[in-house]
Amino acid sequence: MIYLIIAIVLGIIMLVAAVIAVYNKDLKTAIIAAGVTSLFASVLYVLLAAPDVALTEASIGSGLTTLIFFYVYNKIRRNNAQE
Amino acid sequence: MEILKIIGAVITLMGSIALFLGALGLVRMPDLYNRIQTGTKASTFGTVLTLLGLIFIFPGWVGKLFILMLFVGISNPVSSHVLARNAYRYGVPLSDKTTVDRLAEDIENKEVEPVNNAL
Amino acid sequence: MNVKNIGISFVILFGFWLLLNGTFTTPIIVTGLIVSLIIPMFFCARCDVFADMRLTPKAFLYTFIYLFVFAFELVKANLDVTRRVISPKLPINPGIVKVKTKLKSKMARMILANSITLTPGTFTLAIEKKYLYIHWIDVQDKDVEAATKEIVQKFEKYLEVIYG
Amino acid sequence: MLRNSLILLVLLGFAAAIFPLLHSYEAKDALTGVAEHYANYGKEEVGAANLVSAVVVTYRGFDTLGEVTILFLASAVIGLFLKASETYTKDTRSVFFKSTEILVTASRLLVPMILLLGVYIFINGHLTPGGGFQGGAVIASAFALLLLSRPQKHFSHKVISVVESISGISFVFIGLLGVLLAGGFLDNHILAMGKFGTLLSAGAIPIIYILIGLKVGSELTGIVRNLKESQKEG
Amino acid sequence: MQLFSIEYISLVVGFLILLIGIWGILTRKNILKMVIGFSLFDTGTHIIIVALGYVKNKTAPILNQPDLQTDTAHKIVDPVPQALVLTAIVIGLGVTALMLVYAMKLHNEKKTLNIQNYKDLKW
Amino acid sequence: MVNTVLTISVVLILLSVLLSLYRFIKGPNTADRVIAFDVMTIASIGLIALISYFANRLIYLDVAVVYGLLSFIGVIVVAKFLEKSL
Repeated sequence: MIYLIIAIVLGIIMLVAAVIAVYNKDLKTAIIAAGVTSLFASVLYVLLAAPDVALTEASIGSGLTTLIFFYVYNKIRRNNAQE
Repeated sequence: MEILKIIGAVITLMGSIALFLGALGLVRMPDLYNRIQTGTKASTFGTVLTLLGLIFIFPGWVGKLFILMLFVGISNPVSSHVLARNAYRYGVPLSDKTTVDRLAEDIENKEVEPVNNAL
Repeated sequence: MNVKNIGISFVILFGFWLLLNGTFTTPIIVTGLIVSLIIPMFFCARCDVFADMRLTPKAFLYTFIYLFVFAFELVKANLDVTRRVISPKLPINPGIVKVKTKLKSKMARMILANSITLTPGTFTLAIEKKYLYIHWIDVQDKDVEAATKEIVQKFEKYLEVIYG
Repeated sequence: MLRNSLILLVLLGFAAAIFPLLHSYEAKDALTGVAEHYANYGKEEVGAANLVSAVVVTYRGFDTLGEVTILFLASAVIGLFLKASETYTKDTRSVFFKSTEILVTASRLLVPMILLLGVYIFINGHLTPGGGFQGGAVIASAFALLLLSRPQKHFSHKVISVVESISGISFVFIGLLGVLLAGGFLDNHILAMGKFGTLLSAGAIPIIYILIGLKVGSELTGIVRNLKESQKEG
Repeated sequence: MQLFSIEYISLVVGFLILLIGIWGILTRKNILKMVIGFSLFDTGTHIIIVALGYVKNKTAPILNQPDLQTDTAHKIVDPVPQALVLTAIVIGLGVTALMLVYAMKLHNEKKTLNIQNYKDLKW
Repeated sequence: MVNTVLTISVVLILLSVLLSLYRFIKGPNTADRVIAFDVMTIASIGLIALISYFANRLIYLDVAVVYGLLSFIGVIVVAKFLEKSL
């Protein structure tokens, strides 16, 4: 029963974050929202008895992907500022 | 043994209440710095308390739970400090209720490195 | 090569390894010894985080006292924040004050800043040489000396003994 | 308008393709087919407590080899792209600010711990969740933290590529040893099986995972480092 | 009815995230936004595959406790989808990084991220 | 008894995640959103620990350890990006 509540709440949060990631005008917010989606996907994997996948998603999906996104965005921003 | 478990459950409950209050503070406070005050730190305290309660319930899990508490306890104040400092330099405004701002005075007097606009 | 630093790092990392594994068989201990010796040798050879830690019995005693003082402050301050968050009028009086610290060691300064940050009500906004700029949710004293006495000194007197 | 309706059509096509999956979904009560075989005989055949590791490393070893190759290619192409753009105008003005003192100290304290955590994750890949890929990602995060806290620091490209090449070659070499000494490519019976559930068990899986961990860690570190270096110019 | 079980909810959520991701790829004009849509698409697919391997009231396929070592097939969830997703996530990172660096190169050449300004391949 | 109390804790943690989601949606600027993100990750650590209590598996805690570590790096990346010193 408690699993069901957790799954429903996590699903709502992930859907909201995904919509923000697609629709928000601000690119920084969109990147962070994509990070939130994978963060809660990782909790959902723990719930679905897949700790291996959860570990991978937590370390790669939310950690390194966000880092790479921000590096690239920073580079693009700096190129724009030089114009 | 049963009594230990009940103590642990109560500590966990207190931790989750602290987490909830932290999130409530996050919603209610007027500006970023006050949100950091209540939000991240009350929730750090709440998580540490939750993990402490689990130690009472499962004494065999003490190793990993202790490491988790240590990690949360070291890394979270650092991250909120870095975020607050960089947000200040980025120019996030303070709320109207602020009474005194010594940092702005010192930046004005050139005692502290000013906000850098090198870009 | 800072032998003291590598030694303390080795002890901490080995303890960390044992806590992570949770069992004490021979292969685990041997692997842990090797790994926790290699990592400080390569990544901590020139850093000095533990270099000015004191290893006297008094320092150990003060570490425990410090932990207790810190836990007490943590609980007390959290109750205070709870009161502020719940009350409908939001009684806050925020401001940024400047305090002074005597500590020189980097590690001690980090622990001091983290302790100030973790006790709700105050957090470290910036740290510049011997001054810390602190965001205080309920400003009581705008003066440097008085604020130092209020915020810093309860932690500083223990840290001064543990680190130089 | 036409464009939007076309997009909607594509989405509806996708929905129609996946809807039968949702509609006809039935909950299982037990494993069937190949999964049942893995569950029942994995313990004797491979000897790894973590069945996911057994599937990744031994039963489906070729998939892992292909994946490592793809990651290597991605990392190499990124290196190529960013290297080619280094001929752009170099800027001597430092755009990096010093990090706050607390972050530097904390990173000095935390980086060895994170590295140890990464090593723990890939050495215990056959017993607890985790393995080479996750451990490598954690190690790359540790180096990323180092680069974040000290932006001026320069990382040697040579060490990264040497570690990567050595671990990659050893990985293929162990796979070939499996062909010579045991049943096939990447067979883990080239070493003694050991007692089930201890650190020294499951034959060659710990060694393979150490190699994969070092390789993935150095590749991801290489990607992060290349991106970081590309920030320095212009 | 099995509608309210965690695997069914996860299936629906993964499916919706996948659709949102495709919608983002197809409608957004900014290249980085399209890459974000791709990464959402990835996440959704992974959730669907893992949810298909779940078996009700069973535990993770890691046999470190003695009670799991007998009659294993009736006590654990399916390990194969998990192994597939494990490799897929790492490849996803490599592909995303490649796409991002390519977007960076494109921006270096054309000084814009808007997809509508790239007219080279339009006919 | 213990189960009931811990169920209430889970519900409270979920509520706090929802509250920080509200701040995430509303937050006037990026730094507020990062704070909401931080609170979400910290709450998720507690959530994973409680899930591992309900599933009675120690190994799930490994996920929480990695989680705690990586949220730290994410926050620092965004902070340094805001300060334009990445």
